[in-house]
Amino acid sequence: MSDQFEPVIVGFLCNWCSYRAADLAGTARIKYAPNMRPIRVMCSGRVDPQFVLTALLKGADGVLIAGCHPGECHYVNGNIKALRRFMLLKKTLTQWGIEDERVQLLWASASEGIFLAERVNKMTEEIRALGPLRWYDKVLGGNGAEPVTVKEA
Amino acid sequence: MERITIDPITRLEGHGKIEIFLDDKGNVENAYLQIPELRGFEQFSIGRPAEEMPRITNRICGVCPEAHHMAATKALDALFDVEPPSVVKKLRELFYNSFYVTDHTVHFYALGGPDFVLGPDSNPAERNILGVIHKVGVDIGKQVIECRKRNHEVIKMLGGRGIHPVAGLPGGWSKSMSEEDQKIILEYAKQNIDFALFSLKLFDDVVLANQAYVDLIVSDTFTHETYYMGTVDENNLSNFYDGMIRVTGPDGKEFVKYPAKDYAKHIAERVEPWSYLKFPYLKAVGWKGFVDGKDSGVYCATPLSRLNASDGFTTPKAQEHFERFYETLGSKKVDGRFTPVHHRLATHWARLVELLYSAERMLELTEDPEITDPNVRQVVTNTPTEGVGSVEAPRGTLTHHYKTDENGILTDVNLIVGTTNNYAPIAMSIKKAAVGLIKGGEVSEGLLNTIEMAFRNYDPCMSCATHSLPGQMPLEVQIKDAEGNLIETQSQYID
Amino acid sequence: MKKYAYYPGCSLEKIASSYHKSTLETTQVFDIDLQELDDWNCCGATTYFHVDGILAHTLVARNLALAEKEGLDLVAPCSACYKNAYFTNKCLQEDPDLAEHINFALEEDDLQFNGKIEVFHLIEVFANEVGPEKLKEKVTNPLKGLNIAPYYGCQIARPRKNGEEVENPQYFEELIEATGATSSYFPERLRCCGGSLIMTNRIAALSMVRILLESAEKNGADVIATACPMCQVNLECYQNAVNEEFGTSFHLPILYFTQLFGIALGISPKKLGFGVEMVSAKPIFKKLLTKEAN
Amino acid sequence: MGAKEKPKLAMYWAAACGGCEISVLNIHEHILTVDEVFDIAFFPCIADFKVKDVEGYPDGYIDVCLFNGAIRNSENEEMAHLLRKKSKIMVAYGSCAYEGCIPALSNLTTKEATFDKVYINNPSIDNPDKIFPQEVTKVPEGELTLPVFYNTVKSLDQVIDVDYYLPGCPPEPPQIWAVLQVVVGALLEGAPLPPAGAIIGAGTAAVCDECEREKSEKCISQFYRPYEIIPDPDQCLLEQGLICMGIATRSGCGALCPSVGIGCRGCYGPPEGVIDQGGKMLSAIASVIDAGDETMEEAELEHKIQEVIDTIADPAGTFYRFSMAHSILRRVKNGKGDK
Amino acid sequence: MNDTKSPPLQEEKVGVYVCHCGTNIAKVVDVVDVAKWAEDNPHVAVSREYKFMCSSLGQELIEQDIKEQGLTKIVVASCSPHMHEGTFRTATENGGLNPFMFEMANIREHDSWTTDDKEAATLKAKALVNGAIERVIHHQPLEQIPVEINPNTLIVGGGIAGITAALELADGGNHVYLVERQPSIGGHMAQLDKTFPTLDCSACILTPKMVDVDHHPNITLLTWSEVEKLDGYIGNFEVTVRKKARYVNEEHCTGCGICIEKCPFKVVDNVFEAGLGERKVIYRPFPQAVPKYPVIDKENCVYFQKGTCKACEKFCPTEPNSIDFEQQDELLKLNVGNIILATGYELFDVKRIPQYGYGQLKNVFTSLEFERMVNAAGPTDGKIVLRDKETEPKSVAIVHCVGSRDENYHKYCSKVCCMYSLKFAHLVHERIPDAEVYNCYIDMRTPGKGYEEFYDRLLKEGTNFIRGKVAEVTDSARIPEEEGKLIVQVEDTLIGRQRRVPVDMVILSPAIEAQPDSQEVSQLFKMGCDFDGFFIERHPKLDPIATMTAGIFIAGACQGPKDVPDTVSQGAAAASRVASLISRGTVMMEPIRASIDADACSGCKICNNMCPYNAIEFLEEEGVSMVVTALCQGCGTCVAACPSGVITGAHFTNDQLFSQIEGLLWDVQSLEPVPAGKEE
Repeated sequence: MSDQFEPVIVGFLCNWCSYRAADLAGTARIKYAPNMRPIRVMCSGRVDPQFVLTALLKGADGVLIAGCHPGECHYVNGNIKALRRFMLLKKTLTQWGIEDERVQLLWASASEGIFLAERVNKMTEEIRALGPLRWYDKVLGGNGAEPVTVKEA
Repeated sequence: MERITIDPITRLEGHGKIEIFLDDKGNVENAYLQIPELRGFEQFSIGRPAEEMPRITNRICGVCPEAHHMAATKALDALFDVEPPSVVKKLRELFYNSFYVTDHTVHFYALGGPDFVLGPDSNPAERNILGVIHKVGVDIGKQVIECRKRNHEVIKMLGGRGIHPVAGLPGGWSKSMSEEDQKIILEYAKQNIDFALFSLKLFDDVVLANQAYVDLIVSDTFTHETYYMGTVDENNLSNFYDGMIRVTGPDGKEFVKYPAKDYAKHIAERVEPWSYLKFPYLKAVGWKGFVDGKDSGVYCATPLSRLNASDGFTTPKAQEHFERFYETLGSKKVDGRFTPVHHRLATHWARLVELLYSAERMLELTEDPEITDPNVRQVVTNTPTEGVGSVEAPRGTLTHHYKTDENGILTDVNLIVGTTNNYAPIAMSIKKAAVGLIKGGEVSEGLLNTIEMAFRNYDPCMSCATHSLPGQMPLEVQIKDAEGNLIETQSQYID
Repeated sequence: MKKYAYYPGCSLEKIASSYHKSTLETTQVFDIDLQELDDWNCCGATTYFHVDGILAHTLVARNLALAEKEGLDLVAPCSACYKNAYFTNKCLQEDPDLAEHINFALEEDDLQFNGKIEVFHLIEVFANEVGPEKLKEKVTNPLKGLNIAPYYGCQIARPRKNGEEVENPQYFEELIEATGATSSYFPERLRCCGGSLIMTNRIAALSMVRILLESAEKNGADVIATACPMCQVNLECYQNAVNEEFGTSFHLPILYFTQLFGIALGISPKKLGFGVEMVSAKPIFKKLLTKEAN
Repeated sequence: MGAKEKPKLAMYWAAACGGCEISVLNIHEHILTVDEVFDIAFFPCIADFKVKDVEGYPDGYIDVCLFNGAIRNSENEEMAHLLRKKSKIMVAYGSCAYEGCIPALSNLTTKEATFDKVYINNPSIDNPDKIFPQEVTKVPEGELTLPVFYNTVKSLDQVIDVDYYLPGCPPEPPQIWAVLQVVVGALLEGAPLPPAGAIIGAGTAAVCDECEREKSEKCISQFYRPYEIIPDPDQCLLEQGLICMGIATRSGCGALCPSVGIGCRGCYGPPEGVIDQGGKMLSAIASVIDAGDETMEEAELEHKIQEVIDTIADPAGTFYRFSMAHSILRRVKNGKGDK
Repeated sequence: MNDTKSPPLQEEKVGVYVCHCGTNIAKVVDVVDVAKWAEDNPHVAVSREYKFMCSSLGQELIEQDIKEQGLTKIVVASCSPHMHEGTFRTATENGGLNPFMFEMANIREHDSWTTDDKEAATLKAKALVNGAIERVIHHQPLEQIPVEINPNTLIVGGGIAGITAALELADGGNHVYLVERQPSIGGHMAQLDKTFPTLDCSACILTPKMVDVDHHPNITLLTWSEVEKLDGYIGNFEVTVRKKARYVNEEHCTGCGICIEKCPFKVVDNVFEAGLGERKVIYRPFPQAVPKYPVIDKENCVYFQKGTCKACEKFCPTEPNSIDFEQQDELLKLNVGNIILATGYELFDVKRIPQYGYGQLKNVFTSLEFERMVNAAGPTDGKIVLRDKETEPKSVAIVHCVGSRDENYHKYCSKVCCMYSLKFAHLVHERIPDAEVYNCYIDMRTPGKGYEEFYDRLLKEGTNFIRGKVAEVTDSARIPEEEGKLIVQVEDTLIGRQRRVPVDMVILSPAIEAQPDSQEVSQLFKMGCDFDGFFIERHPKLDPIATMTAGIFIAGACQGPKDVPDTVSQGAAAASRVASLISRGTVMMEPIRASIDADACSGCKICNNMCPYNAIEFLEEEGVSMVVTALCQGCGTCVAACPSGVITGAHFTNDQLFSQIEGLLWDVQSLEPVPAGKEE
């Protein structure tokens, strides 16, 4: 890796479509940014906003949620619920001052390995352009998070 | 140069800090009262939905959340340009007066009273509510606790919660009063009146009957000739919930009377780099520093101020005691109005007169047949823009001012709260006390207690003032010699 | 009111003035404001691109840049103009280097291409902005009983746009039906009219024209509606030539769709530029009148 | 230090409103019992002890310290450290100490913005020279100092270790009394204390558990502001489109607000098993948005959902009304929160 | 911060195994480094790298370490869990641990195969491994859930796939419900004349099987019926079937056919005869139809429309009369353990390509029309004629790939067209020896037993092959020879020239399409279907028969274009899959299920309408919600929704996921500053 900033993206991939799409991308030897670190969930509907927030707190520069296309969800409509949560989360994160590009949702069917790879590349570049998030250092740090020493009586 | 620090900060509760500087002769050169905290409600309320303000701003102060809740709710009426149905106004005022009863009771017995009941120079460790109970008998203690209990019950009944009520809505009140509630409250109101009369009697017996106390009250140390502010109805009679804001001068003449929404035309706030708290003053007169008199914009907003600013009360018993108050303190009637009383310690008495008024007003309102009307809500459709709401908080005129976008999301918030009004007068009282009592570096024994009393009559609530602090104002005076070695420490508590 | 930058192109200035008139008349009815591009230049026509691509692109890009300056999407009634504009717009949007290269030239003129605007053919405006429903509402004089052959020509459908059924577009038919007329079956509707071949290989071009006329006539069309001055010329002006060449006897009016729509919308034929036809349009009016009569 | 010594009780406020003290007074006559059972070691509100005394105490001298108020400035933090040292059991008392409470809404904005609003951009201000309060000020007679105003409001457990949490803004008197009884039981009869880190004086389920309103499966197609509708008196408020945090808030208050027709705002903090109250709230509420289904085009789908979401005003300030300081991210990246 | 995270119960000893996968992983990821690095994790007791973890030796390695080192948790960093999760769970179990004490890190498909940047790949591998370690610590032992299998099977679709599957199962002694939408089973194959490449008569080989189905004691045949609702799960499905009214009483009807004979009204038969022929209003699709009972076409029946006629009733010889105008649709509830979908295909509507002129140019035919035409039992008694029903074509052009391999319609190859187009060519030669036949193809695709040979045979028979996609079919002649002919405009890419081929007849070979309602059907059966509408198989290579929904299998063209042999073998395969499940009696289901802590549930009813399988019940008296484990499919959307965090998703618990997130970010999370006083 060169000296340029390498974003770290946590990816929540649903077991049936997007995880398999990532598998396919691999099997097809499609080269794409190694910045996304996948976590397998059974359905994008399992992704609890708390996971996204935790990832951001713990140092991720971005979070990707990927599920089956609407109408193709293995669990009928888990992905629709994921979408609803995602959209409300976005509204909240905007108030948080967290840029849109940092948290993204995409639909990738098991056959869309290339598409997934492209999106990961795109997202990586977008976040690279934004620069690191690194919550502890850049947001909490320097905000009085540093301890004050106890004055001896 | 010697420097006296009345400074709880590095030690403790430190929600107020006094610095007294002496000149080479050891006389007071200057004294500063610093308020070292701020929570910034004005800023973090921006972006919130306006209708949430009654539930956000009551967290400014847990001592008088009802006041903020009410000011905020009234600001919403104005913001959404809705006229609450008369039953709603009555419910709110009833709720509010019940709160007045507890608040004044607590102050007199738990905080103010001890000085008089136990004597100014009694052992500080004894000088608290429990001390009072021991002195005048446990049944009074019980009565005080009872009084708090029943009125907090009323507050919960009407406001939804005992502390930090939630019932206020633009143009409405979330809960109507049931016939059962009415019966109970009726009973309580009567008890409150008895309790108020009893308290006034107690004041007579313990204070007025004691010449030493009376002298103390009228002594120059505790006298400031400032402007006075209070809310009055169309007949210039005192009202806590609603009315016009009236300011009278040191001479007792009406200086100005204006609706709350014009507050900014008349009041300005000054910033000093050494305190987080701002200093309001009368714009028309201007800021002349920490001095009293006709030419200084400094004004005062306390029970005493309200009496001075009004022509009396709407309820018979309270009115009776109102007149007695002025006659006793040697005030004359000049074209129909009593000349103002400037003795700060008289505030305690004024507070009891208000206690009686609140109790009477409660009864009036509860007896009103309309009070149980269930129609306490209305759907609001107007586009919100800007609104000011104000009430008389026990510690002074409280003003909330909101601006919103067309969706009712706050874009600007300004708050001028009770005690803030009195920041300058308090500072002055301190300096006056210090100057009067520190001579040639000699700190008289009475210093602390006097300063304490100079303070306490204002019943300053720094939580309100800083939108940050609880009522407690601890004071610790350290007397250091030229080398700064600690030679003596005394301390007292002031609410 | 929807506003577009209007690029008439050279033909509409003179030979296709009836197209020009009828266009302005009909669009007015639907509150569409066609604001003629100030100081527009040639579109490169059908040949320039094959002579010098870069220069051709530059030529077209200038028009696009002018429209961009107005902040308006560009509308061209001539299929050739449209195709060139659409083509260049797409190429430049997709090839920033090319765009940069050309912008360098445009700077001379204080112009810049940023690919901010869209390019439409006039008929697309009718198909999408207006649409059959709105058209139908405004029809005061339905073209009942008239069989109109919808002639798209070869350039509207190319290059392909995403999603659109290039091989089987239907919007022209739908619009025609909306005027109350019948859109007659016309399998050759996407076939080339011979275009500029008429200059270089006359016979080939004429035979192409013939195919169109034949097909239209065989399927009972009273008139062919065109959306392009070049097609119109080839089909109308060379009808006699075709007859001489192949011993046929075509006598088929060739009109701009805007002219036909205009009639349906109750606009006076004069305003629509009628009266300069080489193949008379009278039979059509007769047919309509007789229909009204009974 | 006789064997019969009573346990020592302390109560202190940091950046608080005093409501917690009042809540203690609101156990009414029981206050006398407290007075009997405990020696008050430090309780500014009702007794006269000084910090000097506290500093004088040996470490762990205080048996129970009820600490309320958030950590807003350096001085609050110093006091927290001191009392931690002197106390056996440290209780984060009330919402401020537990999770930041209303003052922590300040974490949606910045110190700079706050100063600007309070001291400059303000309708009644008179501050032509743009003076801000300074940590150190030179005055003719000498120097005056003020404590450091933090940019981020912190919960107590973010600066010291906390043994128990007593949620509520303020805690409800019956709950307080219950807790005091447990503590007394433990200190006097040696009854077992709850496990360290436990949340006491509250339930484990959500407020709905205590709420009388009738609940049915939730499908919400529009949200209303409290003044936009007059809710049905018996039906669940959330189902009627009024934001009510009850579903994502720990029980214990007795569902006071919903019972008077006002939506819960979550002052008791998240229920057991939830870290981020706001995050969970938005997850739940978004889950039951009744718009869009799998048969729709993606664009239409998003549009439909967006329409409903647009009717939710200020999610951050509402879902995190009390828990901002203790939420996962704790504060906003920049001042966007007030936009 | 994760104050809800329960610390691992006892001291965990994790074994980490990093696989080289030959060079697949090792050439990009520094596996040695990763394994070494993993040792530093306090929970890790053993960390090894090995050439092939999935090899028996690799697995033994794990088993040994568990036994000898007393490992409590296992992490294998290798390929995708979809590849080998099962393998390593077994190894873990053989070692004596619960199989779920295992977690996999996918450092091949998700890492080594996707980048050449060794450093980055190794870093990512570490992250993935660390995530897996932190996660596995919180794994709980789980037991697979056994489910009883109901031995009855539902087969949807009575084409050759469905028929084969039904017979296979029934012969094995299992009961089968065969549901067919049309009045008769047989499907498309029944419409065909000959089957390539052997050219044996389609009917001759199909009819016997149809009859077997009809008489089979183990088969309940439900024609003229459709599945309306599906509840339940593998082993215990409840299916609701609508049996449409036939207006003929099947109990009394003998199928003598007199009613059909006597019915005075004819309509064009667009279904079976592809519009070429006619049928009566009360009809049997074709003579050998199974079942033999006719059906009344209500829309066209004069009695139903006008109230008079009843000819069929009058002439019905049975006693009591078999015609029943009052008959109503019936709703049947069937309980089955497995389901096979064999819903077949539809043909592409060639009208969508107007330049081929179908519908406008009368002598343009579709392949199905031609099939019927050449069928001896068809409308022309097997004579190849133009629309006028008499003229024999002297020249025929067959257009391949109509709607297939075409960006504008279907990108895919329909697989069978080449072969049947060749078959057509042969049949033309056979019946009209002097006819010229042109096959216009893009590529000739003949992979299959005897297929290429058949192509070769056609070459010899003198068919003209033109390699090129037909641009248009028109009747506008340019030269006298073209007059009155259909001209096929095509670029012959082999000679690189545009050709205009004048012919008498054009046959279009349309693409094979999924059934128009396959979308709804896949919803109904809670399984996926791709953009083209074909059902998605569980794995494109390793399991083209099962679907993502346990207990539901697919066979035939509903999964993708297929010829008869492929279809038959898939039908049989599906049957055997079901049979093995039945004989096993129970299935083990992944224990990935949600559960609700009843004590902590507040009964807020957020979760209740989350579940697509209605697995969440609200218990009124307790005032709490409960998960019906058997119905739960483990998606976890209720877990994410529950605002008080009382729903746990087994094997995907918050603990596990929070820890994995933290673990994954080991290199970027700077630890929270520890305030003074906190450490003491």
